[in-house]
Order: sequence, then structure tokens, then C-alpha cells
Amino acid sequence: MNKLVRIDTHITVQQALDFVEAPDCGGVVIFSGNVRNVTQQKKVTKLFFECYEPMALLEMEKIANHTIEKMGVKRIAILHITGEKLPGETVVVIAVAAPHRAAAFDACEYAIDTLKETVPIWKKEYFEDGEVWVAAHP
Amino acid sequence: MNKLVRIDTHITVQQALDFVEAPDCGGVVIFSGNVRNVTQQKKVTKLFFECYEPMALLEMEKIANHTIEKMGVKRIAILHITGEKLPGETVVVIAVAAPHRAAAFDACEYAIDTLKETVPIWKKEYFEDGEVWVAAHP
Amino acid sequence: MRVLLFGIAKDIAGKPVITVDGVNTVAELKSYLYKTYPRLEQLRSLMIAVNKTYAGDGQVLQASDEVAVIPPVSGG
Amino acid sequence: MRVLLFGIAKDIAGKPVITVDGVNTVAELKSYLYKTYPRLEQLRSLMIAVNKTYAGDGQVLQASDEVAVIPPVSGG
Repeated sequence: MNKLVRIDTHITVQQALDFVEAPDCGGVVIFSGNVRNVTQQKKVTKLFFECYEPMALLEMEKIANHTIEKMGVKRIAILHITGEKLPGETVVVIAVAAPHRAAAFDACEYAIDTLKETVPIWKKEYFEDGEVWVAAHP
Repeated sequence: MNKLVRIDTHITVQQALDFVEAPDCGGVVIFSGNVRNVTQQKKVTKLFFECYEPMALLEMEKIANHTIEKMGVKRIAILHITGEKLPGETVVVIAVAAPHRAAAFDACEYAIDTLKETVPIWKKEYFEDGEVWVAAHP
Repeated sequence: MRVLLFGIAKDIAGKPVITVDGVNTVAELKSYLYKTYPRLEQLRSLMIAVNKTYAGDGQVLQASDEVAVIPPVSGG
Repeated sequence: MRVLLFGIAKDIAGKPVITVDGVNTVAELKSYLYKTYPRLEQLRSLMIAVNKTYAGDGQVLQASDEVAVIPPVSGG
């Protein structure tokens, strides 16, 4: 297997790294996204992620396939959490192994950019005085 | 401290990640370089890295400073091993935390590209039938 | 036809699943949704997924399809 | 003046430190090195570091400087 897509309540960089690392690829590029403690000058108390899980997994797999078929990637892991997270906790990890590091950088950035545009996952930010679904309104 | 540069006999992605992660940055980009088992169709048995350590640390620090002062990076860790390594083992790790992920990708790629050009570290590849200092000759 | 709702769309409808009858295409479903839940029109975008794939307005809906309302995504 | 050697330069010289006298600039040091160890001329590049910083050919050398011969680097 050259791709791993997973939605879980807890994910780590190490899981993704362990999946993609192999002695035939010299370089691994990883993106790790964490909950920020402040957004638009407001203190974030927690986040909640809701997933349309079967479709989200399919969209994550499309991203993985594109990087392998078109971008020179050997192995890719795309992990996303679901449920509640506190500031500092990891919500998404993408790890890419490729023979050429420029390809690994390009594919990892493509994967996180595309995930944020197409994968049906929704983030609700909780503040001390309320809550909001992120990016829902113009 | 917003930068960590280290040359050691053993390094891990987790060390670099632990240093740069903080709740004020949403994204971390990591490059991890490993010993490949094959180079130019020849099986690699081991690698040996020699460092001019005090100068290498200074050059690594220059790279770190540039990413923080000019590329929008909040924290960066640059780790490189010295000594012998086997195929699959990690020889370099660069982790970058930035408020904007595009900046983190750019800075991480800049850091590894520049490290390979300027930092006085030399790699000797061992094959079943000999050994060679990498990139020494045209 | 059962229609799944997520994120803010679920909050606006007040439930995670609604039943919609008499719509034959994605466009007709959207019209029904905007009429029934006007606050959906204020969202930055509204996509419909049919059988776990994004669907264009012209796509014909079958009773057996898995249909879902996808408000603006914000993963990662 | 003590001159440190690394990587393939150390192998070519057969030792990690050499003593060089009568050179006043980086250019003169390089000439001395090429004359004494002709195989150094076959390298892809040869840099000199003075006090742990890359130095241009015109840089003047002091007896107290930490001088190092830097063959093509290959870290990472």
C-alpha cells in the first residue's frame, strides 16, 4: 500500500511518518496543522470538527491518488481528526515521500491546500463569548 | 528561543517538532532526509558523515536567522547527524512553524536547499565494492 | 428522499437528516432548500453531494441516492 | 599557520591538519594547496573558510586565524 487516509479522534505526526518512510525515498515532507489559541484577535477555547466521513475519506483518497499518479510521489499519508480539540493539539497531518524533495514539497502543499477546499470536514471555533462555523459566511 | 540548531549522532523528527510546535502557529512543515538504500543503481551499505562542526553550526544558524527575519517564520529547528548511518536512518530534520503555511513550506524548502549548498558537512557513501565522497568531483 | 445535512446547514435545518420529495434534480433540491431554510442562501457556498461525490446542478436524483448538503468546508 | 582539512581534502592530504607557512592571502594558500596536492584541482570546487566563515580569494590571512579547506559539501 502506498497511501493511507484516515479520520480518527487522535492522530500523530509519527503515524504518518512511519507509514511513508522507506529506504527507497531520500526525502519526506510533512505538514502538521494544529489548533491555534487565537484567531482574529479572539482567544479560542476549543474546536469541534464534524466530518461526512465516507465522503471525506473518498476525497482524501482522490488527493492521495493525484499526488502519486501526477506529482512523482511514492507514498502519502493523510490523517485528519474528528471531534473536539484544544489549542495546540494536532488536527491534520500529511506526510509525503518522494525520490525528489522538490516533488515532495509541491505534493504536500498541494495536498493540504486541496484538502481545505474539497474535503467535507467542518470546523467550529469556540470562544469565551460564543461559537462560529469557520468560513461558513462570506 | 525561536531557533534550534544541533549536530548529533542521533536525531528524530519528534525532537524538531517538539521544539517548533506552539499554540500560536497553525502550521508546521517538516523535511526529513533519510539514507537511501540505492544510489545511481548501486546498493548502499552505509553512509559516513563528517562535519566541520563549529562552522556547520554557524551556517545552520545563518539559515535559521534568514527564515525568521525574512521569510515569516516564528520558530525553526535544524538538526543534522554526524558519524555512520545505515539505509533508512534519518540524517537531517528541518521543522518550521509559521502563522501562514505557504511561508512555512517556502522556508523549509529554502532551509534544506541552502543547507545542502553551504553547510560544511561531507557524506561518504559505502558500496559493496568501494566508497566515494558524494559530489566531490564534477 | 433522505437528505443528510452537515455543519452549519445542520444547525440551520435543526436536524441532521430531512426528507425531501418531489425534486428531480440537484437544482430543484437547492431551490427547495433555499425556500424551506432561507438562511442557507447567506452561506458562502452550498454544494450537493450525490453518492459521496460533488454533483452539478443538472444532475438527476434517484430515490436510492445518498444525498448530502455540503456547506463551506473548513477542515485542516 | 595550521590549516584544517575535511572530507576528500583530508583524504588527499592524508591528514586532518597541515602546517602552511609563507602564504599571505587565501589565493596564495590555494596555490600552495594545488601545488602540494594536485588532486585537489580535480574537485568540483574548493573553498577556504577563515574563522568559520567562507573567505574570498583576496582575504588576508593572519597567523592566529582558524583556516579550513572546504571541498564540495554534501550534507542532508
